[in-house]
Amino acid sequence: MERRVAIVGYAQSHHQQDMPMTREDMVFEVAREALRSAAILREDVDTVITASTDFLDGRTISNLYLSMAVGAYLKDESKVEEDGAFAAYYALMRILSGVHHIALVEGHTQGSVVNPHLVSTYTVDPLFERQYGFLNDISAAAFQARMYMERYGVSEEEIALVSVKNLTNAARNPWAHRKMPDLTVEEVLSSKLYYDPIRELTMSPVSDGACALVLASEEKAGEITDTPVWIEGVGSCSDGYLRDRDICRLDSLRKAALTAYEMAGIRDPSAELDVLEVSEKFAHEELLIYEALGLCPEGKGKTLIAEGVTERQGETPVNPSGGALGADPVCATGLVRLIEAAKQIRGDADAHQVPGVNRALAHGQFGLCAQKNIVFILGSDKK
Amino acid sequence: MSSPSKIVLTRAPLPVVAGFRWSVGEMMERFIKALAERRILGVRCPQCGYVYVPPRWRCGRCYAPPGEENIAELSGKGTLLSYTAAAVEIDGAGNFKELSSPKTLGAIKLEGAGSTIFMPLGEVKPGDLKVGMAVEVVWREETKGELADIKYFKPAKGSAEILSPKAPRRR
Amino acid sequence: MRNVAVIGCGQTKHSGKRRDVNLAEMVGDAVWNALEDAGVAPEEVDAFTVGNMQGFGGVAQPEQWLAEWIGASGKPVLRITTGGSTGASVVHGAYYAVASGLYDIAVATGWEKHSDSKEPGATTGLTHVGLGNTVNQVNCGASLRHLLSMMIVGAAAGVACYQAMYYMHRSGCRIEHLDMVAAKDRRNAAKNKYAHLQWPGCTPEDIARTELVAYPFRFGHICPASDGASALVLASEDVARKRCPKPVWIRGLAAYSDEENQIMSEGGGGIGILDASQQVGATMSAIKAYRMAGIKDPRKEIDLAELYQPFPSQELIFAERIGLFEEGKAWMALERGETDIDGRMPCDVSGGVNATNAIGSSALQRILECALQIRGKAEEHQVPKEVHHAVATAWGGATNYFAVTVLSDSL
Amino acid sequence: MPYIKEKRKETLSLEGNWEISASTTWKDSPLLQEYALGLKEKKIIGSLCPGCGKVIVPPRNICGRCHRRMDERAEVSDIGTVTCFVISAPFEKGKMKLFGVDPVDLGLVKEGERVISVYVKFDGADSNVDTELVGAKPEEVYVGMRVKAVWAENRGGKLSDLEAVEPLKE
Repeated sequence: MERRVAIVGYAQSHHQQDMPMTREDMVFEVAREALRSAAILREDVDTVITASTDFLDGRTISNLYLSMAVGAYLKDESKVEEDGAFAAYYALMRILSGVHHIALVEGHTQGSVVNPHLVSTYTVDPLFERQYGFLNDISAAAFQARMYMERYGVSEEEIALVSVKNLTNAARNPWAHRKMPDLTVEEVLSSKLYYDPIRELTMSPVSDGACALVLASEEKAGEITDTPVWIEGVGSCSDGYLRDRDICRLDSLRKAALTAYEMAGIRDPSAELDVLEVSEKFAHEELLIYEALGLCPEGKGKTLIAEGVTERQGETPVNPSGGALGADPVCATGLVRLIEAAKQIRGDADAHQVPGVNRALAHGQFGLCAQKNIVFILGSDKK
Repeated sequence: MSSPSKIVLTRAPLPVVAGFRWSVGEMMERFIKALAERRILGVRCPQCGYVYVPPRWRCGRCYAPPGEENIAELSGKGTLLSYTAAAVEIDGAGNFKELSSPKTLGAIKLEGAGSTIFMPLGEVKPGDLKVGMAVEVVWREETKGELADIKYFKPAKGSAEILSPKAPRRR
Repeated sequence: MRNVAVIGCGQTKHSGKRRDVNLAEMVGDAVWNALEDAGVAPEEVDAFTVGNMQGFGGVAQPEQWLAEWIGASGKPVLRITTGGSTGASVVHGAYYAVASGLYDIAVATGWEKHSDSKEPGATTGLTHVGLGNTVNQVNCGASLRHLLSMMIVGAAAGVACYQAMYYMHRSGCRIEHLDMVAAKDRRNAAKNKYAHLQWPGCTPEDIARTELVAYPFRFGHICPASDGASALVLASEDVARKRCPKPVWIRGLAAYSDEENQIMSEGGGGIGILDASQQVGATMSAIKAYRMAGIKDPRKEIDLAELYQPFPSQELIFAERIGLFEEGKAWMALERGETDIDGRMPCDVSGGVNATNAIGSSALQRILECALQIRGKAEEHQVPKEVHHAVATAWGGATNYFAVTVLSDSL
Repeated sequence: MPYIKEKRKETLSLEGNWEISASTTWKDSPLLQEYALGLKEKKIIGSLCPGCGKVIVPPRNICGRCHRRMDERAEVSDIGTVTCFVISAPFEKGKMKLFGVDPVDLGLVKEGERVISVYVKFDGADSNVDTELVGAKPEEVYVGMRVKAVWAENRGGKLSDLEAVEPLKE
C-alpha cells in the first residue's frame, strides 16, 4: 500500500440476546463512543461506511433511518450489505485513494429482529435448493463439518474443544454474549442438536450488537493518537456458489490470506502473528480457518486445538475474545474481530489481553460455509 | 455505554407476506421439464469439461459458454459426499421446529458430475449413513416436470465407492 | 491520486418482464457485455462491486448465488447498496477499489428484476422500507383514513409528490412542464434500444391525457418498474491508456447523505427538513465532485447531464441542485428546448429513470450513459455536439442519498 | 398508450414466500406512544435538541445534526401553517385497494371525494406533521394557509386523536 492507514478509535456494544435497545440508539451509542475513543468530533469525519442488510434489519434500505444516528449527516456515506469487516475494507480503500482522510465504520445486526438463520435460507439458489427448503447456514455447515471429519479423521470431541476454548475465553471478555467459564467437552456434546453434528454450542449464538471503528490516513493518525494500529495488509476473496466448490476447504480465505500476508511481508504466519481474531460461525470452521490461514497443513487443524497452541496462553492465540462463538451480531461480527485485534495490539483488551502483541490478524466472512472472506493484518509502531 | 433502555416491540397485527415467482431461464426449464421423463440433465463445459447440474450456459470456471449440444444426461446414481440428520427445521416465521424424527439430508455428486447437489435422503437410518456410499434417485410415483419429481436419494446396491481422502484437484 | 477510467459499458435490454432469463443469466449478460466492450477477459478483472435491492427480488445476498455468473469466483466481491442510488454507489465502490491502488481493473454491476415479485411494480420493496414504522403507527392508534392519506402519497412513490409541490410552489413551474419532461423522456427512450418505456413522438399532450394519480402527478409521469442489469468496467490510468482507445475519466465523485425525509424517522418520529425539494446533500455532492474535477462553472463547462429522475419534477429539481440552471429556472430552460437532445444542456437523452427503472441498475445507467455520450457511442440517442464533461446523479433512500459523478474525455 | 411493445419468450416460474410480518419484530422507542398520549390532552409534543434548539414533532431520539440525544420535550401550538399539500384523484369504488380492502367500500372515503394531504408546521415546531385538511375545497388550499388542529371528541391517547387540520378563522 502506498499510503498507510491506521485504526485510531473503536467501540462495541455489550452483545447480547434480545438487546433492550432500539437499533437507532444502539448505532448512535457505538458511533459516538468510537468518535470519543479517537478524541475527534463528527465534524472531523470525511466519510462514513456502514454495514447491515435489508433482510436482517427488517427494513429495505437498512441504513436509511440510521444515517443521522451514525453521524453521517452531510457526510459522504455508503453502505456495504454484508459483514462490517467489508465496510472497513471499503473505508480503507476510500482513504487509500487520497479522496478521504478520516472514516467512520459501523456494523450492526439485531438477530432478535429477524432470525439470521431464516435469512440464510433466502440466500440459496431460488431455482433449485431453496425449492427443497432445507438448505440454510446450519445445514450447510453440517455438510461441511461431516465431510471435513470424514476426510481428515476429526472427531466431534476435537471440534468441541474449539467451543470450550472460545466460550471460556468469552467469559473474560466484558463485551461477549455467550460466556461459559467452566464449559466442558461433555457439555458441548450434550447441548441441543440442530443438524447433526452441529449443536447449540458448536454454532454461534444469535446476538444483538453493534460496533464502530475510526480509520485515519497516516497524516491524520499522527495528529489523533500516539498509539495508531496500522493496517499492514488486507485481502478479500469470494468463492463460487456452494454447489460448485469444495466446501471442505476455504479457498477464498486462503487467497485472501495470501494477499494480505504478501502485502504485510509475512512469510510464516504462525511465527509472525502474535494473535488472531477470526469469524468462526461454527466450531469446526475454526479448524478450517487455521488451515486456510496457513497455521498448519491441511487436515491438521485438530492438532493445534488439541495441543493448546491456539489457547489464550498458547503460542498462537486464536480468538482470545471468544470469537463468533462468543457473540455473533452478524454484520458486526467481523468488524468486532478487527476491533479486538486492535485492542490486543494496544494492550487494551481487558481480561482477555494476550501479552506482547505487535502483530495481529483479523478475519471476517459472509455467506454459507464462509463463501466470502476478508483478512486484515494489523501492526503497531513498537517492535 | 449510557443509554435509556426503554423499547416497545412492534409486531404487525396483519400477516404481510411477499410472494415471488422467479423465472428460471431456458436451461433450467429444460432441466425441470426433463424430470417428467425421469431424466436428470447437466451440461458439460466444452472447454474445461466440468459438468454442471443443473445445466447452465456459462461456465463459472473457465467462462466458456456451453450450448444445447453440451447438455448431458446423468444416470441418477451418485456418491454421498456428506450427510446430516436434521433435528429441526426453520419455519417461515424463523422459528426452529423440532422434528418428531430426524430428517436425513445428503450432499451428492452424481456420476460424472462436477456439481454437488443437496437432496433429501430416504430409506436409510441416520446411523447407517456413510460418506462415500453409493446413492440413487427415487422418483415420485407420477412425475410431472417439477423439482418435486425427485423424491429423495436412497442407498444404492453394490459396493460403495470410498472417497479418496485427497482433496479434489482445483483449477 | 490514481486516475480511474471507464473502459467498458454493458447493459441488458430493460423491460417490464424479462421472463426469458433468470436473475443470474440477466446479470451475467450485462457483465459479459461490459467485458466484451472493454476487451477485457474475465480472468483479468481484479475486483467486483455489486448491488441491488435484495428485498425486491426475494433473494438475500444474490451475488453469492450468481458469483460464478459474473466471473467473480475467486475474486474480491463487495456488495454495496444504498436504495435508489445503489447503481452509483457500486460505481463509486469500484472507483475507490482502483483509486486505492489495490486493484487495476474493477467491474461494477447493478440490477433489478421486479417481475420476480408477485406484487405489482415495487410494492413489496417499498412497503418493506417503512413497514416497521407503519406498524408502530398502527399500534399507536393511527386511523385507517390517515393511513389512506399516506397511501395516496405512497401511490405516487412517497415524498416525491410533495417534493414536486414544494418546487412548483417556489419556482412557478406548472404541471404542463412535468408533462413536457415526461414526453421528452419517453421520446428519448424510443431512441435508446436498452430503455423500457419507449414512445416515439410522444407529446406533452399525450402525457396530459393520462390519468391523475395525485396532484401534480399523472400516470404518465411515473417511472415504470423494469427488469434489467447494467455493468461498467473501470481501470487504472496505466491499464486504460494501454487498453482503451477512448477512456472516459471519472474526474469527480461524492455522495453526501441528508436527513431521511419521508416525513418520518425511525419508529415514526419527525424530521428536521421543512422543504423536501431542498436536497442539500445533492448540492454538497455536486460542489465536491466539481471541485475534484476542476469544474468552476458547471453551467458553462458541463455538456450533458444524466439525472436520476423517477418523476419528471426531479429532472428539474436536480438540474438546479447541481448547478446546471439558476435556482427555480430549469423549467424555463425546458420550455426553450435547452434540455432536448440537441439542446444546450441535454438532460437524460437516454430517457433516464423516468423511462427505465430497474432500481439497482438505474443510477449505474446514468454514469454509463454519460460514458457512452463522451465516447460518441450512444448510437441513435447520441447528442449532436461533442461531449467533453458530463455529470450523472443518483437519488435514493427516503430522498436522503445522493451521488454525483463527473466524467470527462480528458484528464 | 402507443408504447413500443416487445415479445419475449416466457420461461417457467418457481415460487417462494417471504413472511415479512411473521418473521419480524421491530424494536421501537416508546416516543410515539408518548406523543399519542399527549394528544389525549390536546397537547402536541416534540423533542427539543439542546444543541441546535430544533423542536421535532413527533419527538425523535437523536439530533443527527448535533449528533446528540434529544431528551428534552417541548410542547408546540395546535395552530400552524401548511407548508405543502398533495390532492388525491377523486376516489372511485373498485379503483384502489388499501391492505386488500377498497377504501370506498370500507366507508373511509366517499365516492368522488378528493382527500387533501397536507404537511403542517405547527407554531413552535421545526418539522412538518403530515395530516389531512378538512373544511376546505381542493382549490382553496395554498402553501402558507393558517390551520388549526381538529381534535377527536373522544380521545384515547391515539394518533387518531389529532384527526386533521382545518382552516383557521381569524
